[in-house]
Amino acid sequence: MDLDYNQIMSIGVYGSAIGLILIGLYAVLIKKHLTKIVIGLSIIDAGIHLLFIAIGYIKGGTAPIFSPAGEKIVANGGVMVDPVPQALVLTAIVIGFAVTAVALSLVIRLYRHHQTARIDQIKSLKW
Amino acid sequence: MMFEAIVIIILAVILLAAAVYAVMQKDLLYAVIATGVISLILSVFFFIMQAPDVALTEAAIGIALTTIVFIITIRNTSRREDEVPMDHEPDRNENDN
Amino acid sequence: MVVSPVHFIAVPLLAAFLIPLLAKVSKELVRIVPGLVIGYLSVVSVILMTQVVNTGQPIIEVIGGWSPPFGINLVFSAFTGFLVSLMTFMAFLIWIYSYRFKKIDDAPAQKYFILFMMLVTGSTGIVLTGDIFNLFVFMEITAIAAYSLTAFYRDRDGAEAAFKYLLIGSFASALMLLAIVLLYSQVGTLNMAEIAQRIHTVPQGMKITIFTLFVVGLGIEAEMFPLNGWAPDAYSQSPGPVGVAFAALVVKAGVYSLVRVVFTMFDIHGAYEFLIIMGAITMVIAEISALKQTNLKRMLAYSSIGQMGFVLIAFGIGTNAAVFGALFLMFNHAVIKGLLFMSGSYLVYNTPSKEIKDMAGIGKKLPMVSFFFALGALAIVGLPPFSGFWSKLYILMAAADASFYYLMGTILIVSIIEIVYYFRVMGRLYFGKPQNDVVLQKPTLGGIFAMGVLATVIIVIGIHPDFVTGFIQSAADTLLDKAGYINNVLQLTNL
Amino acid sequence: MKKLLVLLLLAVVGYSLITAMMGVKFGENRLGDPQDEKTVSAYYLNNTTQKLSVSNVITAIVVNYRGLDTLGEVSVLFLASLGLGSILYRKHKEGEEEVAILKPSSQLLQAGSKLIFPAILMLGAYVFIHGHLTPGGGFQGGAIIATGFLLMMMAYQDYRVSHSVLVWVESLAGITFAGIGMWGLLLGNTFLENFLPIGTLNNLFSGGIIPIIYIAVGFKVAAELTGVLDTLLNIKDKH
Amino acid sequence: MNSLLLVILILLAGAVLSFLANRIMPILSGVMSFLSIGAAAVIFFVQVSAADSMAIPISGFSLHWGINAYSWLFGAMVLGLSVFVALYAIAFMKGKDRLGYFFFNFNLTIMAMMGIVFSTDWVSLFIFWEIMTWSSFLIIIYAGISEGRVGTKYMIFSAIGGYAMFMAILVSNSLLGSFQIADLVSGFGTLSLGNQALIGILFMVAFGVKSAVMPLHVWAPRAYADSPMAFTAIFSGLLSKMGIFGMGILMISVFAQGTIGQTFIFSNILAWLGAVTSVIATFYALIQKDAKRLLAYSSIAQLGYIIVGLAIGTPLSIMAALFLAVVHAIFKGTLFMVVGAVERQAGTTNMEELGALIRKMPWTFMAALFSIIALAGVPPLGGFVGKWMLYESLITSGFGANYFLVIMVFLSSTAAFLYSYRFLFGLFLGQEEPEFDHVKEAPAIMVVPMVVLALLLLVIGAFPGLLFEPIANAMAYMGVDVNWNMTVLSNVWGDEVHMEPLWTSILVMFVIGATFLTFKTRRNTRYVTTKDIHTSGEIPEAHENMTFSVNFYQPFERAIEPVMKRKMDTYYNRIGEGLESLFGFARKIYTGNGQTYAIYVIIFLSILILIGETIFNK
Repeated sequence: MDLDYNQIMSIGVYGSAIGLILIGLYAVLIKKHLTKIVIGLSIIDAGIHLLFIAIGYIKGGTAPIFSPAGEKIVANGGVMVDPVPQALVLTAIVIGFAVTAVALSLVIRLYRHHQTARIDQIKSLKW
Repeated sequence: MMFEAIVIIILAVILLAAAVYAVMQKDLLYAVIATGVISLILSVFFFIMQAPDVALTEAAIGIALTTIVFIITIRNTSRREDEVPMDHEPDRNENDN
Repeated sequence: MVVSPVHFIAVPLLAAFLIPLLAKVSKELVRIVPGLVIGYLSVVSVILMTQVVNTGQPIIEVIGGWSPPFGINLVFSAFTGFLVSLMTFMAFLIWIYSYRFKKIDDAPAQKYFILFMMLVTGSTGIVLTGDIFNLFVFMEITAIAAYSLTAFYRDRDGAEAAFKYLLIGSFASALMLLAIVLLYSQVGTLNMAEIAQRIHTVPQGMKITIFTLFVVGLGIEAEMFPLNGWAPDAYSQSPGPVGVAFAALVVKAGVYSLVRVVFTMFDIHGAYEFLIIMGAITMVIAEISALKQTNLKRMLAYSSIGQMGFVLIAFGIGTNAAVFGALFLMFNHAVIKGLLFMSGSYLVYNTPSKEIKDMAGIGKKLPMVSFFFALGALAIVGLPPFSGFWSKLYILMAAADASFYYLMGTILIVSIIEIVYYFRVMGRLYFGKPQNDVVLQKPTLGGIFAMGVLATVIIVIGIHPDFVTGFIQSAADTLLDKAGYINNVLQLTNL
Repeated sequence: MKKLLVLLLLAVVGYSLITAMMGVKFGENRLGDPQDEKTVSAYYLNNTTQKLSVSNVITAIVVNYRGLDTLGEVSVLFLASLGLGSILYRKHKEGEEEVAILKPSSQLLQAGSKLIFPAILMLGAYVFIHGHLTPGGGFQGGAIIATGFLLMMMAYQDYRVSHSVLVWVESLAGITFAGIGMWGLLLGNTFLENFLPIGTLNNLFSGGIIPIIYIAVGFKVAAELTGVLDTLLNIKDKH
Repeated sequence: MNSLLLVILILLAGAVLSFLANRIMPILSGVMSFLSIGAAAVIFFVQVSAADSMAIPISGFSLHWGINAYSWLFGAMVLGLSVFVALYAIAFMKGKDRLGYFFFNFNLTIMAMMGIVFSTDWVSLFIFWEIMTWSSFLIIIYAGISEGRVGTKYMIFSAIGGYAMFMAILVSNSLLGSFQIADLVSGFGTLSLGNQALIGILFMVAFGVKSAVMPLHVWAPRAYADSPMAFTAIFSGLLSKMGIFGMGILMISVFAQGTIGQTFIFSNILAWLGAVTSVIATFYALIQKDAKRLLAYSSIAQLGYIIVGLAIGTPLSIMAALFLAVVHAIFKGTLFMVVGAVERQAGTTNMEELGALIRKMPWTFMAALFSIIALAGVPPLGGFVGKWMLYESLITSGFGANYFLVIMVFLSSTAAFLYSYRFLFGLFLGQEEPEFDHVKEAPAIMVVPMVVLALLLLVIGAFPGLLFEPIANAMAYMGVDVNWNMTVLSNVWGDEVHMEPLWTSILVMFVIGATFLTFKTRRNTRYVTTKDIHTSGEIPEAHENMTFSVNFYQPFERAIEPVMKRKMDTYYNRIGEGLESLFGFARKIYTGNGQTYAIYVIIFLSILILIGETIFNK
C-alpha cells in the first residue's frame, strides 16, 4: 500500500460521489419506472452534495463551530473546514427534498391517470 | 487518521453497492430502503468530514422523510418495477436513438 | 419607506406567507393580494429604473449588512432593471388577465395565485441577484412553482408535461449545482462579480468543464436545442396565463442567466460563436417543428423556442448593436407572445378539440380575440409597422455589420416558415364555417384589458420605437460593461 | 442499444468529472492564509464570533450572511407543500370508497409512539433553539419534529394534524422571518440586518436576530414538512 | 403639416374610420374609404411638390421621405386609379359582410403604396412594402376561397421577396453605411462584383415576386382571381406596379452605376425572363374558362412586357415600359372592374356559361371593349403606343439576340388577340342563355368609374404626349435623358404633341361606330339561345356541345399542350410537400418520451465535454 491518506480519501470520497452521480444518471436514463427515475434523481443529488462537502473539507480541520474551549482556534493555528459548502449543502438538501416530493406527487397523479408508471407508456404529448 | 481512511473506503463500497442495488432492484420498496441506506452512509460521510450540521440534516430529511415519501408513493402506485403495462401498446421508442 | 430592489423578493414572500391567513378572512383576498403585490412591484421597478437611468449608476443592494462578496447582493442595473420592469409589467397584466380566469371555489384555485406570484418572484430574483448560488435557489423557486402550475389542470395531460419538465429541470439544477461546486473549489467565492474577477486564475481545462456544465444547465432553462424537450409540453398543457408567464418571465430569466454567465462571469471567447450556432440550430428545429403542429398552443410553444434561438443568436453576435437587438427582441417576444398566448388560449378554449383545423371561422364568434391573435401573429413574424419588426431589423443590421451573411439568410428563411404557419392559422380563423355557434367562454373584462394593453404596446412601439430604445440601449451598454459591473459590486467591500 | 449508448455517455461524463476532480486536491486548504480575509470563508471564520457572537459559523452563514438563500429555501418548501396540495387535489366524488393508506398498527407501536412523541418534539425544539451554538438548526429541528408527527400519523390511523394550526404556524413563522428582514430594512437600511444586540458568545441569547430567525425557520419547516406528509398520507385511494 | 405625411395620415385615418364606420352603417365604410382616398388624391395632385421631404429619426438611423419626378409618376398612378376603384368598390362591396375589414385593408394597401412611393430610404420602403403585403394578404383571404391556401401561397412568395429585399437592404447598408436609395445608386459602383451580384439578385427577387416574373409568378393567377374584384383592380393594376417601381430604380439607375449593369448576362436574363413570362402567361390565359383567371394571366403577361422594356435599358424601351405600366394599370383596372360588375350582376364569371351580356350591360361592355382594345395593343387606344415603342426599342437596341426577343413578344401579343376576343365573346357576345335573363346593368356608381377610365384610355391613345411628359421627367430624374429625335417619337408624337386631323377623324368614327353598333344590336337582332330549335327537334344531350363558348380554342389548346404540361406550380408544390415531410420528420426528435429528452441532455453534455476544448478554447 503505497497510497497515502489523501489518495485513499480522495478515491473513497470523490469516487463514491462520482459513482453516485453516474449510478443515479444511469437510473434516470435507463429505468422505465417513474419512481425509479425519481430515485435516480435523488441519488444524483446525494452525489453532488457529497462532492460539495468533500471540496470544503480541509485535512485535519475541525467543524466550523466555536466551542467555548477552542474559541480562538483559527488564531491559534488550528484549521477549520470550509463552512460555506456546508451551508450551501444544507440549503441544497432541503431543496432536493422539495423537488423529490413534487416529483413523487406527479408520479402518483400520472399513475392515477394512465394506470401505469412506465415512462415510455406516458407520451400522449409528442412532436 | 488511517482509520478514517479505511472506514471511508469500506463505507464507500457499501454506499456504491447500495446505490447499485437501489437502481437494479425490481422491487421498489427494497430500492427505496436502499436509498435510505445511501442517505445513512452519506450522513456518516458528512460527519467524518466535519460537517455535523449537514449530517444532521441528511439524517432527518434524507433517511426519514425522503424514504417515507417514496414509500407513500409506492403504496399509491405500483410496487414492482416490471409491472405489466396496462395497454399493450408496442414499444416503438425502444431504439429511437 | 424608500423603495429598494429587495422589495422584489421580500414583499412577495411576505405576502405569500400572509395569504394563507388572509384566506381565512376572505377568499377574494387570495387573488387580490398577489395582484396588488405585483402591481406594487411594477411601480417600484419603474421608479428604480428611472432612478438608475437618470443617475447612470446601478443600485447595489446588500443583504444583511454584509457587503459583497461576504453577503448576498442584489444588482439593479439598467440591464437587470430593464428585465425586471418587463417581467413585473407582464406579470401584472397576466394577473389582470387571469383574475377571473379560474373560479375561486375549488381549493387549488386559491393556490394558483400564490404559485403564480412565487413564479414571478423567482424569475425576478434570478435576474436581480448577484450571487450564483442564490441564483440557483431562485431558479428552484421558479421551477417548483412552474411544475405545480404546469400540472394545474387535471383534465389535461398536465402531469405528464410537468413530470418531463421536472425531469429535465432537475438535470438543470443538478448540472448547475455541480458547476457551482467546481467553481467554488476554484475561486472560493460565490459572488458573480468576484468570480468574474478571479476567473482568469482558473486552469483552462477546468474553466471549460465548469462552463460546459453551466451552459448545459442554463441552456435547459433558456430552451436551447436539444435541451428543450420539456418546453412544448409545458407550454401547451399549462393554463393559458401560465403559458404567458413561461414565455414572458421564466424563459427570460433563463436566457438572462445564460447571458450573465457568458458575458460577465466567464471570459471564454468561443462561447459567442457557440451561442450563434446553438441559437441557429434551436431556431431552425423549433420553427420547422412548429410548421406541422396541429395544436395551437404547441405551435406557439415551438415558435417561442424559435424566438429564444433568435435571441441567443443575437447575443452571440456580441456587438453592442446585436445585444441591443437581442434585448429589444426579448421585450418584443414577451409582449407579443404574451398577446398570442392570451388570445390563443381563448381560441383553444372555444375549440373543444383544441386543434387548429377546427378553429375555422372562430373569428366570427370571437372577433376581438381573433383580432388580437392576428395582430400578434403579424407582429411576431416581424412585419412592420409592429414592434417585432424593429428588433428583427436591429439584429439583422448587427449581423450584416459583422458579415454573417449566411446567418442572415438562415434567419430570414426561418422567418418565412414562421410566416407560413402563423398565416395559416390566421387564414383559418377568419374563414370557414364555425363548427358550433356556442361560445364556451367569452373573454373576461380583465382579459380584454390585458390584451388591449399589449396590443397597444405592440402598435405604439411599432410606430415609435424610441419609447423604449433609450432604456434598451443603456441596458445593452450595462451588460457589455463587465469591468463596470465588477467595480460597482465590489467597491462596496472597501466601505 | 440504448443501454450501450447510455453507458458510453456515462463513461464520457464520468471521465470528465474525474479529470475535473483531479484538479481539486482532497483535503487541501483552499481558504488561503487564515488571517487573509480575502477569501469569503476565511472572513466568516475570523469574524463570526466577534461580529455576530455566534459560535456555529454555519448557522451564521445560513441565517445571516446568506440569509436570502434561506428565505428562498423556506419558500421552496412552502411552494412544495402548496404545489403538492394543488397537484394531488381531487374532487371528492359521491360514492367513492375511501381506503386509508396505512394499515392499523400494533398496540406496541401506538403506546411507544405516544411515549416518544413528546421527546422527539423536545429534541427538535432543542436542535433549532440551539442552532447558533451547536450543530443543528431550524431545518434539522424542523425535520425532526416532522418525523415525530410522522410517527404519530403512522401509529394512529386517524391521527390528524389540524390543518388550520399548520397554516397558522407556517404563516406566522414565515411572516416572522420576512418581517424581521423588512424590519432590518427599516432600521438599518439593509434587508435582514442584525438590528438586535448580539450578546456574548455561547450564550443562548446571543447572535441578535439569528436565533429568532432560526426558531421561526424551525417552526416553519416543521409545519411545512408535516403538511407535506399529511397531504401525501391522506391521498384517497381510488381502488 | 408636411403634405407627404398628410397624404399618408389621411389614408391611414380613412382606414381606421372606415373600419369604425362599419359599426354604424356598412355602406359608410366604403364611402369613408372613397372620401379619404379622394382627399389624399386632391392633396397629392395639388399640394405635393418636389420640395417636400421629411425625416423621422429612429434610434440609430432615420427614415426619409421625399418625392421626385419618378415617384410622382407612380404616386399619381396609384392615387389616380384608386379613386375610381374606391368609388366602384362602394357599390361592388355593398351587401357583403365585414366591410370594415375589407375597407380597412383596402385603404391600408393604398397607404402603403403611397408610402413606398414616398420613401427615399430603403428601410421605410421596406416597411411600407411589408404593410402592403400583409394588408393585401388579408384581403385575399377575405374571400375565403380554398381555405386560405391561395393566401398562404401569396404570403410565402411575398415573404421570400420581402426578406430578399430585407437582406439586400441590410447588406448594402453594412457595405455602404447608409440606407438611402440615393447612396446605393451612387455607391453601387464601388462595391465588389460579388456584392453587386448579391444585392442585385436579391433585389431582383424582391421586386420580381410582386411583378410576377416567370419563376416567381405562381401565386399571382389565383390571388388575382380570388380576391374581390374591387381589390383585384388595385392588386393587378397597382400593386404589381410597385414591383415595377422598384425594378425601375434598380435597372435604370442602380445597375447603371455598377460594373454588373454593364455585363451582358444580367439584363438579358431579366429580359428573357420577362419575354418568357409574357409568352407562357399568354398561353395560359388562352385556355382559361374563367374570365377572372384569364385576366389574371393576362396581367402577368403584360408585366412581362414591361420588364422586357426595363431590362433592355435603352431610353426608348424604358419609356415604353413606363408607358405600358401606366396604361396597363388603367386598362387592367377597368377590366377587373368589368369582370367584377359581371360577377356581381350575373353571379358567375365562367365564360362557358355566360354570354350575350352586351344587351343587358351595354355600358360595361363599352368599358370592356375599350380596355380590351388597349390591352391587345390595337390603335387607336393607349396600348398600341406602348407596344409599338417596345418593338421599336427592341429592334433598335442593337443586341442581335433581341430580334428573338421581338419574336417572342410579338408572339405573345398576337396570342393576346385571341384571348382578348375570347374575353369579349365569352362574356358579352355569343348565344344568350336563358338563365341570365334577369341580369341588369350594374349600378351607375360602378359604371361611371369604368367608363371614365375607358375614356381616359381613349384620351391617352389620342394624346400620348400627356403621358410622355411626366415619364420623360421621371426618366430624366433617374439619369436617362430622353432623346426626342428617336424614330417613332419624332414621326407622330414628337415633342410637340398635337392631335392629327386624321387621328381625330378615325377616333370619332370609331366611337360613333362602336356606339352605333351597340345600339343597332340591341334593336334588331334575334337572340338565339342554346335551347333553340336548330337541333331539328332532337333534344340535345348534356355532352353535346351546343355553345361555342365551350372549348373555345380547342385546336389551339392542343397545339400548346406540350408547353402547358409542365407547370411551375407543380414543382413548387412538390418542393413544398418535400420540405413539409422533411420537417415532419425533423420534429420526430421530440418523441414525447421524457427519458429521451433526458438522454438528449446528456448527449449534448458529452458532446460539449468531448469537443468543448476546440469550441471554447480561443
